[in-house]
Amino acid sequence: MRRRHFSDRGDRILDRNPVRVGRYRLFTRINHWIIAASTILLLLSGLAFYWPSLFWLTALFGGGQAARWLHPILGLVLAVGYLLMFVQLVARNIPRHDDVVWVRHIRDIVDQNEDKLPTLGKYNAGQKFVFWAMAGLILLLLGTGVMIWHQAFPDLVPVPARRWAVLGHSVAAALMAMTFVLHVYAGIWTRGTLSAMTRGWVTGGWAWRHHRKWLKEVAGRRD
Amino acid sequence: MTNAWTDIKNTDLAIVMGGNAAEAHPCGFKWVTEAKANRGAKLIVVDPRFTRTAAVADYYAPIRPGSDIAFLLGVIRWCIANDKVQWEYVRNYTNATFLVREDYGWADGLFTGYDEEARRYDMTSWEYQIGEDGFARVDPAMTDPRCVWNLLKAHVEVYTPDFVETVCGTPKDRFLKICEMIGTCAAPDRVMTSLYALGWAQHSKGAQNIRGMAMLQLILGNVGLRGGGINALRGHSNIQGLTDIGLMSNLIPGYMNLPRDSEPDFATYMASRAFRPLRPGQTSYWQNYRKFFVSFQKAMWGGAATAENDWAFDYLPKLDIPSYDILKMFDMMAKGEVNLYFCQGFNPLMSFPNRAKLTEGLSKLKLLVVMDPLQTETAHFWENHGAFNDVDPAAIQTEVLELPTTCFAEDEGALVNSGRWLQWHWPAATPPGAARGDVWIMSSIFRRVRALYEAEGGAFPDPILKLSWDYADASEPTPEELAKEMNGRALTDLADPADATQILLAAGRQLQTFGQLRDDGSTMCGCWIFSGSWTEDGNMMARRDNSDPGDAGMFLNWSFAWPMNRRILYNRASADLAGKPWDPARKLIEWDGAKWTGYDVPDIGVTAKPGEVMPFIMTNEGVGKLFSRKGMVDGPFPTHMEPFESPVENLLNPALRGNPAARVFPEDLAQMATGDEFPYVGTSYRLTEHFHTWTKHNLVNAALQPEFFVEISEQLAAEKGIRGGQQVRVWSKRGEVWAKAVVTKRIKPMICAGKTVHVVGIPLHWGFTGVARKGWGPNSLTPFVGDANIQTPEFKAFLVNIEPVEGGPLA
Amino acid sequence: MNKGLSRRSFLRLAGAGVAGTSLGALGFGAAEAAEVAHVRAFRLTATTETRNTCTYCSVACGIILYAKGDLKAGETAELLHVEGDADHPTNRGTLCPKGAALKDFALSPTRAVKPRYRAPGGADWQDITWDAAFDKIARAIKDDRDQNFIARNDQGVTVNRWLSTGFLAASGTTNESAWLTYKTVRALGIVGFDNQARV
Amino acid sequence: MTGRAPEPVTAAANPPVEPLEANLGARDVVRASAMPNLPAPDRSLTEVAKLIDVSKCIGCKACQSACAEWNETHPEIGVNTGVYENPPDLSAEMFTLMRFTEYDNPDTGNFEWLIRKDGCMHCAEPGCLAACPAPGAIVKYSNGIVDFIHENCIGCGYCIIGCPFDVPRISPRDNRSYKCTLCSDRVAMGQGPACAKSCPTQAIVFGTKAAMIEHANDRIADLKSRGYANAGVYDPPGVGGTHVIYVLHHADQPSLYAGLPDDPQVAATVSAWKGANKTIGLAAMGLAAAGAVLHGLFGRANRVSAEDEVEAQALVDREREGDA
Repeated sequence: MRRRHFSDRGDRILDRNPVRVGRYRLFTRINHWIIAASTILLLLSGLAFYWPSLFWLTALFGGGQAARWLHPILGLVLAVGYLLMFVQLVARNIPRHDDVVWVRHIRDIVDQNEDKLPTLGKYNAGQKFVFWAMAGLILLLLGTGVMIWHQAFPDLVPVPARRWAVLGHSVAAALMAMTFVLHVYAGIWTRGTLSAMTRGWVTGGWAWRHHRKWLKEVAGRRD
Repeated sequence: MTNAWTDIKNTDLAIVMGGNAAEAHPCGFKWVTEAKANRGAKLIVVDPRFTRTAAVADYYAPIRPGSDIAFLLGVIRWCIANDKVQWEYVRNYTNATFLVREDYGWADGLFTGYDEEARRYDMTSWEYQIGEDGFARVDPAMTDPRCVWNLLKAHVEVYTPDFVETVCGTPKDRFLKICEMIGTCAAPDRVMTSLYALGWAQHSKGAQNIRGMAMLQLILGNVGLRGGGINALRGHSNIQGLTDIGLMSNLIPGYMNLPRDSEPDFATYMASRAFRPLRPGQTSYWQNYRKFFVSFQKAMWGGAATAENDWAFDYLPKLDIPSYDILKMFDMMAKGEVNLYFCQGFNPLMSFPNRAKLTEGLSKLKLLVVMDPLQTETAHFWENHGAFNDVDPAAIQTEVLELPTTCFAEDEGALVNSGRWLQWHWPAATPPGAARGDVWIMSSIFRRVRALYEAEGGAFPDPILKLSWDYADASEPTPEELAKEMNGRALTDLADPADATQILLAAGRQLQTFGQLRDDGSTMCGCWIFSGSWTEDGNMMARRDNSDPGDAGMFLNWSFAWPMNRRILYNRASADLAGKPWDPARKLIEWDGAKWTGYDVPDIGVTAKPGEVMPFIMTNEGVGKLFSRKGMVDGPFPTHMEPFESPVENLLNPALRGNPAARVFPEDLAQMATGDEFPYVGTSYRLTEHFHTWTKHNLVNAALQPEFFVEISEQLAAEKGIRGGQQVRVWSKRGEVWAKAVVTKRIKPMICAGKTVHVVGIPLHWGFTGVARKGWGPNSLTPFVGDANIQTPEFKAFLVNIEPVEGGPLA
Repeated sequence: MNKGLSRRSFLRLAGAGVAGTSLGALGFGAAEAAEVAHVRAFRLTATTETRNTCTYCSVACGIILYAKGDLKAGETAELLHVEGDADHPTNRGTLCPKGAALKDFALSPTRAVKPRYRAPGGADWQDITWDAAFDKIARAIKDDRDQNFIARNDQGVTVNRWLSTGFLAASGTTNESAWLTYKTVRALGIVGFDNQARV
Repeated sequence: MTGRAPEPVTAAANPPVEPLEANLGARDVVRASAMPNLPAPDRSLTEVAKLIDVSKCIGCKACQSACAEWNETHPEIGVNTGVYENPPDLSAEMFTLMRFTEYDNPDTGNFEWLIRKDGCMHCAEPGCLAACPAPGAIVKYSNGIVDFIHENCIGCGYCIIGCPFDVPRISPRDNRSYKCTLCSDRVAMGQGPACAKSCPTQAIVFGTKAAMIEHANDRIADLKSRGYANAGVYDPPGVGGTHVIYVLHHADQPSLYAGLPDDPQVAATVSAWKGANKTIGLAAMGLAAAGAVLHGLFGRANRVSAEDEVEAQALVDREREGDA
């Protein structure tokens, strides 16, 4: 068996005419959407605590008290979900030299001159950024969140530490929200991406255009 | 209290010694705070522990438990040596000038007349020189070496500051600073008040501790004045009332006494009681004893008390010993000599010393009847609660009845406070469950007993069958009926002795004052000192006019104070010999040329001329007693005595142990320890969060102080390896307890007679019933001995040992 | 009487101004009305007040008992609250930590609420009626007194005392019940009689 | 209703039993948590204050007892941990607590037992209110009382984070935050707080803030005459002053008294969190979202072209064949 560099084990050429490439298996997709859902709910409830005029969002959860106890539980769901995701995706998200070149040409991406860029494996540097940013921010949010999770850990850390924690939590949350926007927008702007997480496959053209090395490796694989 | 709570605001200096007013009487202590805030008064605290009273004191000094007499006599010595004496007061208002018999004396810690075998003094020599006129001889110049003043000077000579430091452990500089502060109050316009409680009383020489302060107050001229006096801060809400009504072994209401075996008939009984004055022209109020007594007998037995049967004199029991107080009764119980015992709102198992002996006694009863609003340890003494009450129920044959009673919120009547105010209260709540009032319970029991005697006859039934029971509802007399009975009323029309045609009080009318009592059976009165409390004008105890003319703190129209609504006892002494107030700013009463007027009810005949009748009308002398003559069984002056259990010997006489005149039962003496076996001084006390063993039944107070603890110094803790919050075992020769340790800077080791003395503080609020955590009281440890005069147990100074414990009963 | 006040009254806090934020302007709408800003309804409204004296120490603070129901009117009354009487000259409304919690004393879970009997050697209480308890006590008194009453001492002096039964009286009780207790105890010839004056 | 309750002037009065209209309510709220643009009330009550004179305090805990009784809380029956503090700390069932400090005064050689009643200080600039995310869960009335409206409380614990005095506590029973209300219900009826009414030595007094400052100055003069040169009032400016103020014998060292903050402020972290961070964070999020939306609307989507598909198919075919 050839060593894989740019693809994951489950990635498959599903059809050759037209080409459809399996990108995410069902488990990964469910995992993703759990993360997505918990992130959205966390954002909504978090924003309610964060900004007074959004407090009405707590009504979505059955009121302030419910939002308050749900938020950290959702946080745990997100953290566990992301941990699973992390294990699945980390290998293809290790930064490589290509990523540096890619980032240097970030304008060309926006201008859709992808020909000027190096061909890529399963993920581009932007995706890898989202992956690592999310990982770091979730870790930070988890840590600080536990410190201010009063109901479960009322006396875990002294009040001054909690003050730092709540500040860190809110900064991290804002950054995560922005990362989230970036991720969602990139997924929409880059047409053809969404199906990877909905149906699990992308078209060959999409793969050719954005992740040619990945496509090449998947196509060449016999395992 | 000679004075009232509200009067404390008038003081210049409050000394809290032998008590802990801020913790035990916070709302009364308020008036010390007021005096401090409003007139710059100072507060001194002398206590083995730095208490919460000390926390707000201007000056604090430590003292070894049980050494107060040395301290007080040291202050008296200092005052005399430094001319801090209110001379005019001392000369005129005390017995300083009285000459004492030549054969009176003191040596080696003992007064003349001591019988070691009997542990008793023959008091014959403690007497004045009586002149041929029958009056005591006096020397107004106070030069005669036999005058009380010179005897006192000689008596206190040994109590130098060094002696005080050696005995009391009080640093000399602190002692001298306190002497100076106290000394300022010898000035006629400066007044000190003494606030004390069981910290002085609960010693084998408790009464002498208090006398020490009373003498000091007389020397400073502070008795009878606003902001002065000698103030016993009494514990229970109606302890004063129960004492007034004589619910003690030897008392008859109004501080009269039961007859003794040596007084077989009424005439003999009266002969030794109607005290005649010892100085010409004086008013010894006890000359009226016969009126009080006959009226009392009429209240008890009505028509059955007649002149012919000496007013039913024989219906009263006689005493063969001074008293069958509770210590004596429990001693008899332990010997199997008691069959029935009633505890009405009293929890002796947690209140009296040597709990093991108490349990033994209760276990030998046939029947124990407990009437209480709470489930007391006494009622449950037969229950096994592990280490907390380690008994075998099967081995205890005592029958027990637990009868639920009402509490304050559900009953009506009067309580007498420490300042002798009789205050009426009204019920607000329905009693819980089957709880009933004490009056109904006692009536029900008595009426059943009476019915049995009616039906069956029996031992001397007359006092039972003929007991006056003149109530509308015989099954439950009303508070109003009972209060009126105590106040007294005319049984026949009372004619004016000066003019027989004038009726002073018609038959059936309530007495206005005890001055209307007669000794011919024409008046009845349950408690003469309460006369005036429920008159024809109604219930004086329910009065609620809180106006205070002159801002004097007297409140004469608020409730009723005995005697005669007087708020400060001996208030005649607030004015000089001519009747002018010592301090015009502190006017209480003054002579206006024809009569006494002022803010308080004069404690003297309203028209008794100044200079003729002396201020202390309850004494035979008419003056305050520096030398107590035959009033105290353990000496006419206080003298330093060690506690029965003491880490040091009596420096005056190493052969003496405890109070040489105190009654101590042989079995108990055998259980007294020495400092070699038990090196640390235990002392018991109350905490402000709790009231005795009551409030541990109360959720809030149980939360404020949940668990039994003992307090020790950091030094003792280090020596013993005890950490704060750790479990310790404390034991004495009589028992052991387990407690949490509170290690504190508030208790510091003292050096006494060259030895380091450590104090172990043991609060008294826990037991094995209630809602707080189970614990013990100091009474598991304390010795079974009481004061020589009043039988208050020696709870404040005893010997213990202490050790840290892992995994004890509290773990 | 206003029974409504015995419950919490909810007063709406005006929601105006809440919408004036940037996101509010973006059309997320006025915040859900922050519904209440209220002060707890006053607990003592429409209760019965009764003057009483603290049952603990001898300062004898004036207290006011607040009850639901009026005992004087023959109603069942339940103690709700106890507070110091500001008119009282001694305490002027103040109370110590015991006095302030007097209600919890009256309502203690470990109050004695029914007569109970413990038989010799018994391990448990048994319920007993008042009548049966009194009969037992009266019989015990009669028998013991008849057996142990001392009419005369060794010298032949009439002493009329009864030593084998003792009585401890309550210094938390009223003068009036103390007087009735005194009468009955002394009439029986009991001298083993005492109260808490020594402790 | 038989009339309007008066404004309270002192703690020493007997509570009314007749129905009176409360003299404190929603219309007196000047600030409320998470409601930044509250309209100003149409009347302004006199500022009140509770003065705690530490030098008069005997540590009897009557205030704790009266507080529990009035507020019908049930402090736990704990254990003795070697100190007098019981319950061991403030809790949702114990709004006030005596804290005891044993102090050997190095200047005088005297031992001092410093006893301080701890509890809500009713800050003019309440950190709890600033931190609270629930609209109307914490309000400040024009008389200075800071009160928790439990119906609005979500139990997040941010008030604990915001408080410079470590006072609020979340109840494990109902997950709502509790603290001293300064007996707002009593004040509304013209009464002083239960603790002040009960305080045996009147170490706790209650009245208008001006009167309390005046009273404090009298007390300070008395203390100075007794040798406490540094006696003073504790009304910390860092939180805009408080409506619970202390008289301290050692006002130069507040932290002697069981860690009373020497110079309490709403913590910089809390200010940052509730201030710049909130604005910047939301702005950044908003900009990101708005940017994405705008770019989405006006930008050209990155689409896969038909050539891409062809190339892909060619590549796959090539790879597969190459292997074969």
